[in-house]
Amino acid sequence: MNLVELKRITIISEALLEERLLADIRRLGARGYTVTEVRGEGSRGVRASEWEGNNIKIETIVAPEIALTILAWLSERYFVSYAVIAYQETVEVVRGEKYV
Amino acid sequence: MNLVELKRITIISEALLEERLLADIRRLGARGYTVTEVRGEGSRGVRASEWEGNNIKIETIVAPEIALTILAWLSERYFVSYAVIAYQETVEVVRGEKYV
Amino acid sequence: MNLVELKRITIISEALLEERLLADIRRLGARGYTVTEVRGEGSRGVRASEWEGNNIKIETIVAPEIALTILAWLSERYFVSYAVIAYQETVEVVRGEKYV
Amino acid sequence: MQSWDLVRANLTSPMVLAFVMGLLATWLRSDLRLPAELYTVLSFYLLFSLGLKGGEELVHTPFLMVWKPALATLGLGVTVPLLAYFLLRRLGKQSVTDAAAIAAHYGSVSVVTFSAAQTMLTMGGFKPEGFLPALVALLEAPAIIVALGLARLRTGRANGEGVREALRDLLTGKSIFALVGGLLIGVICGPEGVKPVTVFFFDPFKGALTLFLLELGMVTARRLRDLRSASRFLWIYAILGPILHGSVGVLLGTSVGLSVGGSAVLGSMAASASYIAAPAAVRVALPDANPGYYLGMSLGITFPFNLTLGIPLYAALSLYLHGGHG
Amino acid sequence: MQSWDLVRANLTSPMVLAFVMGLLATWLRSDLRLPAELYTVLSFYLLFSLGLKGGEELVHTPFLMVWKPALATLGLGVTVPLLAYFLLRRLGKQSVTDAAAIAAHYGSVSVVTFSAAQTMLTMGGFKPEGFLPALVALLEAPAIIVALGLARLRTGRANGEGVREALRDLLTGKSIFALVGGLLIGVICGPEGVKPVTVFFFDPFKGALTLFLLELGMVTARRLRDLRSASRFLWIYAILGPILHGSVGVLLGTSVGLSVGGSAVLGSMAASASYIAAPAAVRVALPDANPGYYLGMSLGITFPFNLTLGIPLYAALSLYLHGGHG
Amino acid sequence: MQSWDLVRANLTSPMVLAFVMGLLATWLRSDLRLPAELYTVLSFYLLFSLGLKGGEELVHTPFLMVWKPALATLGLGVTVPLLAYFLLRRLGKQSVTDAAAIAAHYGSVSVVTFSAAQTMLTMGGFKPEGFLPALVALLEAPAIIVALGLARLRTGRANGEGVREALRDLLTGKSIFALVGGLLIGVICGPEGVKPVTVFFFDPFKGALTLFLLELGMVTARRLRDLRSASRFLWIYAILGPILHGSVGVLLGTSVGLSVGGSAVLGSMAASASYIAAPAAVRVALPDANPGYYLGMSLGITFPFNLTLGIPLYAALSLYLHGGHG
Ligand SMILES: Nc1ncnc2c1ncn2[C@@H]1O[C@H](COP(=O)(O)O)[C@@H](O)[C@H]1O
Ligand SMILES: Nc1ncnc2c1ncn2[C@@H]1O[C@H](COP(=O)(O)O)[C@@H](O)[C@H]1O
Ligand SMILES: Nc1ncnc2c1ncn2[C@@H]1O[C@H](COP(=O)(O)O)[C@@H](O)[C@H]1O
Ligand code: NA
Ligand code: NA
Ligand code: NA
Repeated sequence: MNLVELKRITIISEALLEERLLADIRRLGARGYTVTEVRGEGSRGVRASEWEGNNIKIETIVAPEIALTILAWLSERYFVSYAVIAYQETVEVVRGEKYV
Repeated sequence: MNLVELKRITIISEALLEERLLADIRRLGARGYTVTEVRGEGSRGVRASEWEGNNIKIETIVAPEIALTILAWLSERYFVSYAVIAYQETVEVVRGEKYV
Repeated sequence: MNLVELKRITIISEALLEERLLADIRRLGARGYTVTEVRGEGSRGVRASEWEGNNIKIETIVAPEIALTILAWLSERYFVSYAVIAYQETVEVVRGEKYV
Repeated sequence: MQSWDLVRANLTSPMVLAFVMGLLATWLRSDLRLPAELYTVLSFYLLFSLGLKGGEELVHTPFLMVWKPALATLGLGVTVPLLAYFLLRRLGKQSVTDAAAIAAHYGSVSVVTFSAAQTMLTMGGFKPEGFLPALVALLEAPAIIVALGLARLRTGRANGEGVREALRDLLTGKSIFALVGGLLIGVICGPEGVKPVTVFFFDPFKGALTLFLLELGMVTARRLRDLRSASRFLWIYAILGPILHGSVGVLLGTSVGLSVGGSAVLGSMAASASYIAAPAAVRVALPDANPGYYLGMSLGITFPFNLTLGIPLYAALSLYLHGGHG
Repeated sequence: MQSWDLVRANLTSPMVLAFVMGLLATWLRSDLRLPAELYTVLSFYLLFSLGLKGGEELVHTPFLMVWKPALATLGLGVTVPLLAYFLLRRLGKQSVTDAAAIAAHYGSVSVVTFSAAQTMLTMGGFKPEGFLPALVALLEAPAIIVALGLARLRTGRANGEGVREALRDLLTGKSIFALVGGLLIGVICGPEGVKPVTVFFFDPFKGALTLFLLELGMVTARRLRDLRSASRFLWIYAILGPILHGSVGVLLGTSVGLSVGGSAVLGSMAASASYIAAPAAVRVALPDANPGYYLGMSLGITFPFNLTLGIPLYAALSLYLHGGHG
Repeated sequence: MQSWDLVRANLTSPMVLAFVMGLLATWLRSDLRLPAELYTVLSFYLLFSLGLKGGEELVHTPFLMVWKPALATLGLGVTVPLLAYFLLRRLGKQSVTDAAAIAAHYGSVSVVTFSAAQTMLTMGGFKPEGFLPALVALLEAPAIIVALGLARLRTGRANGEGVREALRDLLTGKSIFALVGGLLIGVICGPEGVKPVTVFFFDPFKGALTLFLLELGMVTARRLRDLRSASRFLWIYAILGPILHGSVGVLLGTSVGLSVGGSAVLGSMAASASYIAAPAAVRVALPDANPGYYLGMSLGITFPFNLTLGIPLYAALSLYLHGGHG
């Protein structure tokens, strides 16, 4: 078994942005992603849906360079107007080659 | 884009404690949180709800000092009587200033 | 309060495998686990359920040696035929002794 | 014999059979699952519908008919937990916290047992009084308050903060809220106002209860496992306790003038153990009590016992006390 | 007086009371929760059933009867957002983006307000024309398009890409899709074809609406908080706006020959503010507009106002304009 | 011509149109979504209700009338997968695992196709025998067992452990469990006992089926994409296969004395391909078979084909074999 060090990006955002965010991360090089329905509160707390706190969490495992590209894009494109938070971590992935 | 190193705390507990836990972490300095509905089993496995395994996962991103305060409080206040587990990790957050 | 460094394994797989995977990780030494319903897409994308993208995420906190055993077993047993991804991270767990 | 007929009718009703099917689904490890969301929706639906029906009937019930049964119900809510606590401490040698926790459950009421009793008695030809759902609302909270108070008196453990929180949560708790909300709407709207929504809230009630019992069967089967470590006394109390409390309920009901059906249903209420409101309150106020005991007993043993044999038993007793006739 | 009767009948209907119960559940911090999935299912059910019923009735409505009300509806969809935008800018001193965002909501339509109006008028003896759901489908989109267009004209901020995306999403949006899908199926199947499914889609409608309003009450209470930072003008507009738009709607409906009930429902549609289609479109096309304002106003104030006092008001006006008789 | 009438009636039924609406929702990229929980609840509801109805009718069906059709059904469960496997291997040049996997699906049965067939035949005036749901329960498992056995014989790949697990899961699988559970409850309660729950389980059935088909339409549209990489033979088999298997079913049904409706429904059952039980079993026992093929074929092509053209075709054949009359 080989473990490869990769980055896991986590994006938490209002549910409305899901399709857009997925399209963006795919375009920027992600080969897969996982979405979880979550709810939460933050500093802004605005949400354009009847259901307050109805968020999604997107996780994607990518190579470190791609991680930086994605985070930079998110920061520039979404952070001003939307309720979005994003961070990265290092993970050791089984058969990690296939995600690069 | 600037990435800031912060701590992400994860708390998994029986669903009943949600409101209390959120009030506590807010009081101790967290500026936001994200909740996911999960299910699980552990060493004790007791649960005071018809639906066994009906847990919640609370994630909050905070400064390292606050992380320690929160973990200490949880350990003292909840670990004896309730089904709770908690851990922290280091994450690199986009525009991390706003969570501190 | 004492924090213990342990490994958190995350497994994302088609929902069909849940029972099997849980039985396996328990047999290999995990003392608890948490399951989240998620959805996602990957490189293969095949899924033997009407509901495409209906996945589960299993998280388990274990000692480092056990983490390696589990990851090796997953890699050998499931990676060829099923839609599975797995990775590990280091986490600092409150009262971590009880998970070892 | 009439009470055997009731048992048989009971055991071959879709409701009880659906419950058994749920048990089997878990025991045979079927992958049949009904979503937790359905459980939430159905339990709200049942409570709200019950309240609505009760409220609508309460409108044209003279107050004189209601006040005695209401007092009797409050009496049950105080007596039963004291009785249970006493027996669990003396005969059962349980700790204060566990005894109080279990007493809270047996003093309070299970709405599904109530619904099943009401449905079965009606189907058996002994229609209970229409205002009974209002009594359910009265029976839910007092026992929990009494039991938590007891625990607080005897130990310092049920700490003030926890008890206060638990009580506040209790009175706005989802089951009381749904039931009382329905009741008030029923009272305000009256039979005429409620008519447009009867197709939705009244007609499918028995079917919805059947589906709910199926799901509850699956939940119950899983809960039974928690009793592994319980003493034999607790197993026994989970069956003899209900018979005792139920008999007190039937007696009291009969003595305040309720009909055969009404007394049997009041008995079933007294016999039943809460598994929604009480566990939530107890978990908060008495965190050291073992949930495996109180939930395992009330959901794993007492509920199925009442559903199958208990209700016909209380009906037979009520029939006997009323001189053998409806 | 007849309109007071309407108000009273309205305020004591299970629908309105369920909404109030939902508000209270949140305000009293009850732990009563209904799953978001129920909300999704019920809102689809209501829209689809409405469409189906409307489609079935449209089949035997002569085209001559429909075209004028249809034009009037389109007229409302263009006039109301322009009017609202103008007032919000001039009198309200709102920014271009906020004014356009709010105008989009008030120009569009709330399907639940529509359903409530239709149900209440029918129960009050003024059955509206059967084809009105088709008009709802016509009223949903135009105002949003007009308002986004306005914002684009006045600033560069509603950038082309966003607006285009929002419009594409709008026309295949879930509420239009469900309503128009139901309409088409109703038209194709006709009354005979639809008959086997009426037990499911028509009979429980009012009950399902009641349950939905209960859930919406909980959502509304949470939304009201978002208005804390809004100027007083917005609070006022959230009540006077609907009265103004509603009156225009009743007038227009009467003038194109709709019945008392039909005109009152068209008025309620005009008075209502969208909280499903509009927020989604506006969030995408005008991300800088404050959702706290547009959602807080439409869901937190205007919706409850219309549900309780607005609908009887438009009904009274319609009755007056029709010479006081049905 | 009578069979054209059936096709037309079929294509303009709310059920088929709702399915088409679901397809369109996905193809037009609407954001209409119905929660997966609804899908779970509805599929349980349909299976359980079918079983209950079948059980209730089975009570007063003489055993003599049932045993021949039951044997015929078991015969279909063995013959169809063998036939399908043979054709897929010889003409289709498929791998052993893929051929066995697909054969398992076509040999088993789709309960929704069955329900649709039963509903449509009843609406067309050819009420099928009431005990048919019992046959559905008989047809579900055997084909899967036969196909997995075949794969095990021909390769070592379907390893013993996997096959054994798959079989155990199969017999307690959710669809068999729900259907057989309903059947048994129906048999035990009988028509009288079931009566209180008919409002819930029988009356809304067609409407619930319509809603389920809408949701299934959305799922189907997504599944079709998986067939991109499939050979042309598989596309063709997904249409000609059902016609072949369906004809065998109609013939067999007619020869064992089923009515026009009954034979047509048995034909539809034979023609249908499982997409709940079979995929779960096959995925576990034959992990190397391509789910894109077996699910894409059964859900993406065969199901819509049967729903629209297949059922009328088998009905026409049945009518012809019965001498043109009901
Ligand atoms: N400090 C935090 N920790 C965890 N999740 C957060 C935090 N802050 C915000 N979030 C999540 O991000 C969403 C949007 O945050 P905001 O834009 O600050 O309203 C919230 O609804 C939360 O789910
Ligand atoms: N080792 C573990 N790894 C992941 N989750 C765990 C672990 N142990 C416990 N949990 C989660 O924490 C909850 C409470 O654990 P316990 O108090 O041990 O019953 C469980 O239901 C699981 O969801
Ligand atoms: N790069 C990735 N990042 C996050 N999740 C992934 C990634 N690749 C695959 N997944 C998840 O793993 C599941 C199976 O992946 P696959 O076997 O590649 O189809 C997907 O449905 C996703 O939920
Ligand atoms: Na009791
Ligand atoms: Na409007
Ligand atoms: Na078949």
